Parts: sequence; structure tokens; C-alpha cells
Amino acid sequence: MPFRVRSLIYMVPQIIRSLRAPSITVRFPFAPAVIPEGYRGVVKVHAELCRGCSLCVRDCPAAALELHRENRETYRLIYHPERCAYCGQCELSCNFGAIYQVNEISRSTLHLSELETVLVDRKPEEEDSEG
Amino acid sequence: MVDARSTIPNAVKRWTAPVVRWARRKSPWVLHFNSGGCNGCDIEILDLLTPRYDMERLGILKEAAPRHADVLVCTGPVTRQSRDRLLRIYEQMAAPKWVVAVGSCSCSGGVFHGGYNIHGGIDKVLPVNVYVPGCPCRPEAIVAGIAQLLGEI
Amino acid sequence: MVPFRLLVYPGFLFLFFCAMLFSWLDRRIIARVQGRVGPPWYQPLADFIKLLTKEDVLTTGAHALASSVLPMVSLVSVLTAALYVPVAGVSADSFDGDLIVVLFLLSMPALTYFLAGWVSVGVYSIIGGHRSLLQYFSYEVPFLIALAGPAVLSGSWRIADIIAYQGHTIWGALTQPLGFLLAVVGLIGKLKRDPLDIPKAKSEVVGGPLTEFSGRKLALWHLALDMQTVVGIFLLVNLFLGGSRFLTGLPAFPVFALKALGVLLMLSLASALYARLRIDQLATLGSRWLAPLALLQVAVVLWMRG
Amino acid sequence: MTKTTVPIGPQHPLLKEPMSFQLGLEGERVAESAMRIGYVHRGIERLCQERSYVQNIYLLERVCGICSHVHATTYSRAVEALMGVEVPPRGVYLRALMCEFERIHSHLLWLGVIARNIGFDTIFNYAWRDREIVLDIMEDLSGGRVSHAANTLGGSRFDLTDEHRDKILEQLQIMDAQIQLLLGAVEHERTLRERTRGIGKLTLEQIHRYCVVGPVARASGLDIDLRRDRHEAPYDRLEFAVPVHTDGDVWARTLVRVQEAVESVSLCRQILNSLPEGPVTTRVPRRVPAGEAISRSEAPRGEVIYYVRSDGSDKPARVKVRTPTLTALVTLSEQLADVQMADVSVVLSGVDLCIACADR
Repeated sequence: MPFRVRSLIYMVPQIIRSLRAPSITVRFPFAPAVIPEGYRGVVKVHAELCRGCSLCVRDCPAAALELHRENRETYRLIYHPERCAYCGQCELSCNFGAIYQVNEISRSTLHLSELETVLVDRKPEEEDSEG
Repeated sequence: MVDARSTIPNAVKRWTAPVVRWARRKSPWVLHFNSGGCNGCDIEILDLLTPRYDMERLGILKEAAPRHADVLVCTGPVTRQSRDRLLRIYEQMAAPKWVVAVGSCSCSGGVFHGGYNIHGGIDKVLPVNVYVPGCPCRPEAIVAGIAQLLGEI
Repeated sequence: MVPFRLLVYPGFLFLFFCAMLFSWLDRRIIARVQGRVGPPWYQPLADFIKLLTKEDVLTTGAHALASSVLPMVSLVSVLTAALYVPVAGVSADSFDGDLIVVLFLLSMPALTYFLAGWVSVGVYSIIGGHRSLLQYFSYEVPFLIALAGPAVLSGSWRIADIIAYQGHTIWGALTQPLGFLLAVVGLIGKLKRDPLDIPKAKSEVVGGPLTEFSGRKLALWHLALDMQTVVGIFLLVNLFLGGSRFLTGLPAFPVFALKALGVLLMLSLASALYARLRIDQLATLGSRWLAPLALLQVAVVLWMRG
Repeated sequence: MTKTTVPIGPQHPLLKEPMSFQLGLEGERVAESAMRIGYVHRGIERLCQERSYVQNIYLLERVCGICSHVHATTYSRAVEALMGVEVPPRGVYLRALMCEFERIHSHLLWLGVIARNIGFDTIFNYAWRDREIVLDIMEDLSGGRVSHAANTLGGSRFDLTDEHRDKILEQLQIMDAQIQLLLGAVEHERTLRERTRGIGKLTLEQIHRYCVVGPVARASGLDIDLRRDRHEAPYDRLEFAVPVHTDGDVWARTLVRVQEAVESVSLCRQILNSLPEGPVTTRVPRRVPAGEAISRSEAPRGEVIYYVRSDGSDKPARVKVRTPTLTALVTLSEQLADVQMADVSVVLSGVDLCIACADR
């Protein structure tokens, strides 16, 4: 292979260019994280819209949603961020637009049980007051 | 070998403890092991080294040898075959050591729950200090997890 | 005065400070070149303290005594070498022929590095040890010949004399640019820095000879290596960039520091610019290019002396 | 000469994923090698039989975190073929768009990994920095940096507006410039070339024997690319070159991949400019009629094949995944013969292993 000086110093102009470009490093741990608008983060529910139809539970690929139902009016929808695949299928499956994802990353934790969230806790009297 | 710390008098220990804690917080060397994950979290962990996130700012270095590392960052739901290796790596690490489980599948099995070949989470095998949910985790989440761990030290 | 020189300036404390500073600067420069931010200033210190307080694991089969003595031998030989390397014209001791002693002492760490691989029985350690020895033969010859240039030119093997000679003529780097370049390459090889970090290449041999070391011993190894960097840079500055009559009006220490930082910048840039060589490529490079060029440089120097 | 046995893996800095090699070394030369895989076997194919068709999209996306979208797309297409559903053209285009973004992302990622493995951290950092642009675009489109969840049975889950398209085109402009720099570095940088030239050679005959696909095959002179050869939408209306080299070594693979990334940028631009109007999804039946279907796609690493059999219930009776990495894996023992210990890292990363794909 012919010896070319250019091949030895090829990276020099690239490095100079990179040094002149603004740094793209995020400030994150020292400043709040900037999460884009459309990011599929943790799951939230408009509790008043939820009918407890369990379509989201059926389609969840990771079994992150649990519906504990006692009867037609009394049920609880429980969400486990540590199982969630953050895929957004629940949002797609919901016919009432109740369940949705926000652009928030789930917080890390020392104990998994801390993460469990009750999304909907529906009792009959609440249903009455709404109706 | 005799632990050198036990031979240090208490007074000195009390005086040096804050310094030691400071040093440990500022210099977590990370060892990464994929116990059967899908690569998604792994590339995000590797992403921490690159210009966008640059974790060298926090003193995080990705170490190659288990003996040099302080924090074991695991991904994946622990497959049956990788379980022994995971344990062995943990044993090879020098104390004090911590374990961070990155990704939903390393927290609980995630999408792979119920699989015949997985144990379903790092905590089935090792004591986990911090869980970082996410599938795959955003680099921010991983950093926040490690930061939380450092806060606990 | 002697204890002060041994322990504080330009002895142990000053070197320790410089080792931390240089290792930070090096990481910072590389990070900056790569478009990152880099570690904060206290990083090397935090790493060092943390490693000191970590558990010290010994592999089964490893020689306990040897593995604790080797890092110390490495550190001590570097520190001893530092006694004879003047910092801004001040050295703890000096005698005729101290350059040869310094060069000998500076090659001790390579030997201990090899032995470190040998006594800790890991596979990677042994391969890394072999590699460090192979590498030693590739860089050491051109390095020594290149450093002989200034000595031959000034007619003395005493570092102080070489500085003085450059003081009333001109920088060695200007009269023998090739020698300076070769010395820098040799220094990179000696310090096992990228792109010649063949013995400790992470993707090939994990941690090289240090794979099985942890805790205090690892801290000492790192310290020895960092100090070796400092001493090596100081040596090059003294031999090739030692005092110049253009700069006589300026205070000695800042000028010296600037020169040392300049050499450090060269080392850092080299590691950012190139991929790691293979061991056989290094051997070819060493024997086919570096050594003959170094000899050529010495020949030129002899001709210059007339 | 005495032989030393060196284990590479399961935990080794050069492998992101667990996989194990036993190398028999004579000095620095590799005399023999034995491979052990299966550390990442999660039993996904079995799990697929326990989940519904919809859940499987997300499960199969996690076969591999790097080429996640292409797995989900190929699976969705197999299921749509079973259902007899036609995806609207806009949906097809959007899926292809995502695939091309993913190809850029995957190839740049790989360039970074191989650069890191040969100790060239600067290129690693530059490649991954530029990759962030694509990740940003993908995150903007689908809401995920790495796993996109951009597929649903019957079409694409995301759509884009005109302003959005212009923004992406702008970002692609930057991307194009950056990729050219990286391509220049691969072509001209001497140390990088010295380390990758002549390593891990595969002849065309070996490629045929081992049925290797993807960039590895194209680097050895086998001119196959499913996107072009299948004449299907949207690639039949787009213009792109398939880079082919004949050297068959790691350097040629590097070139092929980076050039492919360049082509992908142009493909993305073409797709964005010729995006048909209309809906992105079509309604699909909940139940899948009994039958079987095969679908193929060109993943960043080569051809990926899905076989889906349905027995008429809401769960597939069998899903079989065939990934390109598998074919590349079996060539490793031949590539590793007689290389130096230092080149093992180059060989292993040269084929762009994705153990998660191979083991599933």
C-alpha cells in the first residue's frame, strides 16, 4: 500500500470540526431531563372514562396491568411499571380513550413494591355520583 | 486475606469515612452483563459513554474485568444458561459492590414473563440494590437509577 | 532541604499532584476531542481513594507476596527515577550519568508489569504479560536511541548538562525533530497508552496483566502508571525542550509546565487519532521504521557535532 | 508449542451479549476455536404460542433490540397475509421508512462497536453521536428510541404531518454530511484499514456453502438484497444502489455497511418525498383463519424470515423465526482459523453478531 501522509492525519480535520461544533451533551443529572413530547413513558388513566372492560389487560404483552374485579361496579386497575413494556398497546386497545401514556420515565426504585400504582379504584357510590 | 479495614482504629475510621463515601460516590466503575436481554437496554447502556450522555462526567467508567468494578449493571431476564455466569461474575467482584437491574425484564421478567427458559428477573438470583424499569430504559432512566444508588451509598 | 525535595517538591507530593492532574487533563482532552465533556477535576483522586478502600481479592493460585510487592516495586522505581529528573531545573539529586539510571529505572515498570501478569494466574493476565514484554522490545530500542541524541549532542549523560547545553544553544526538538517524534512514540509505548495499549487492550485481553488485581494493589498500579506518565513527560521536556535562551527572562516553572502540558497534549491527541496496532504491526513498525530512523537521527547528531 | 485455552465470554468487553468462545492459542495465533451459544435463549418462539397475535408484535420486537422494527414488521406481514388483509400504501411506506432509519441506526452502531474493539474510541464516539440524530427522528415518529412499537396488525401506528416531514428532511441533511465524514474515515484512515484489511476473509464459495446473507455476503461479492430483488412496494419505485465489494474481509464489510447507511439516508428522503396520501391502517379481524404464511424482509444484518401457522384460534400455533445472524455465526470457526488473538475482536465484531437474534 503506498504510504500517504493524508491517511495518517485523516482524523485531524474531523477532530477540529468536532471541537468547533457545540457540545451535544445533555445536562441531565444536574438539570431536569428533557423528554420529547411523543415519548411513550409510564401509563396513566383518565379514571372517569374507564369502564373496566379489561381490553387493555387482555392485550398487554407484559402483564403489567391487572384488573381486580369484585362485581360490575367495583374493580381496581393496577399498573406495574416494572413489568411494562412501554409499547402503548393498552392505549391502542382502549375504546374509550381512558388509558394513555405520558412522556415520563418511570422512576428507579430500591423496592419493586413501591412502584405498583392503582390507576383506577372504582366503587359503586362513585359510579352513582357520576351518573 | 485479613481485611485491612478491621485493623484501622475507630477514630481514624470516623475521620476517613466521609472521604471514603465521597470517593465511592464519585467513582462508580460499572460492569455490564447481559443475562439474556434483547440488546435494547445494552445499547442504551453503551450509549451512556457517548457524547450525548457522556457518563464520564459522573466518573462512571465501563470496566472490563469484574475485579475492577463496583456496580454490576445487569440487563435481561436471566436465562437458565447465563444464571451461573451471572453469579460467578458477582462473586468475582470486590466488595463493596452493588447491583443495578436495568430494564423491565431484569426487574420482573417483563415481556418474557412465563417463559420456560428464564428465571424472571435479576432479583431471583442476586440481591438487587436498584431497579430501573423501562423497556428499553432511556439512558436518562439508567443514569437516574445509578444516581439513586450513589445517593444511598 | 533534602527531605523537602524528596517528599514535597519535586518529590513525592508534587509528583502525586501532577499524576492526578495529568491523568485528569488527559481524560478531559480525549473526551473533548471525542465530542464529550469528560470527568470533573477531582476524578482521578476519587478513583484512587475508592480503589484504596475496596476489598483486595486474590485469585487462587496467585502468589500473594509477589502480587503485593510488584506494584510497590513499580511505584518505587518510578519515584526513584523521578529523583534525577529535574522539574524546572530543580532536582533532588544529580550526578554524571544519571540519564542512564533514569532510563533503567523507567524500564523497571515494564518488567514488573510482565511479572504481574505472570504471578496472577489468569489467562488474560499471562497473555497481557507476554504482550507487554513483546511490546517492550519494540519500543525500547528506538526510545533509548532517540534519547541518546541529545546526550550525544551535548556530550554529557547528565540531564542537568543537557538542559544547560540547550539553554545556550537551542531546543533539542528543533535540532532533532525526528528524535523527538520517536521519543514521543516510544513514550506512548512505554506508558501503554492508546494506540499502543496492546498489553491491556480491553476488547482483546480484558485488563491485561492487571485483570486479577483489585483494591489497593490496583490503585498502586494506576498510580505508578500515572506517575510514569509524569516522569516520562518531564524527561522528554528536559531532553528536548529544556531551557532556551529565548525564554530566559520568564520564570522557569510556568514555562516548564507549559512545555509539559504540550507534550501531554501530543500524547492525548495521538490516542484519539489512531486505532490500536496489532502486536506484530508494532514489532514491524519498531524494527523497520522506528529503530533505523532513530539510528539515522543519531548519525545526524554525530555529524552535527562534527 | 504449548496451547493455551482462552475463554472469550460469556462476559467479555468485546461482546455486548453473552456468548462463549474457547480459543486454543499457539502463541498469539488462534489454532482452534469452539463456540457456545444459547445464553440468550429466552424461548420466544414458545412464548409466541401462548400470546395473542397482537401481544406477539411486542414480544417479537424484543427478539433483538437493534433491529426491533424489522422483526415486528416481518411478523405483521406474515399475519396480514394469513388474514388476507392489504395494508394501505401509506402504511407500507411508513413501515419502510422506519426500516431504513433502523438500518442507519444499526450500521452506525456497528461501526462504533468495531471501532471501539480496535481501540479507536474517537470513531466510536463520532458514530454514536451521529446515530443520535436518527434516534431522535425515530423517537419523534414513534415514541421510542430503540423499541418503536410502530407496527400494528394492518398498518403503521404512527403518521406524520407535512411540517414533521420537513423537519425530518432537515435532520437528514445533517445526517448525510456526518455519514460522509465517517465514510471518509473508513476509506482513508490508515490504522483502521490496517487493522481490518485481510481479516476474516470469506470467499464467494464459502458464502454459498454457508448460505450467508446480508452485508457479510455482499462484502464477498454476492449481490443479493431482498429490497431490490423482491420488487415489492415501496422499494420498486425507489432508486437505490446495493453496495457490493469483492474483498470479503472486515474492511469490505465496513465499507458495505457504511455505504448502505448512505443509501438508506437517500431512501428515507425518497420515501418522505413520495409518501402516498390515505390512511395508515386498515381494520383487521380479531381471529386469524387457519393456514400458514411466510414473510421475508431485509434486516440490517440480512434476510430475516418469519413462518407463522395459525389454527384458527386467537393465538398462533407456531411462529418460527430465522435470523441472519445464525448464518453468519457458523462461518466464525472458519474466519477465526489462523488469525491473531488481537484480530479475534475484529472478526467477531466484523460479522455484526446479534446473539439475541440468533438465540431468541
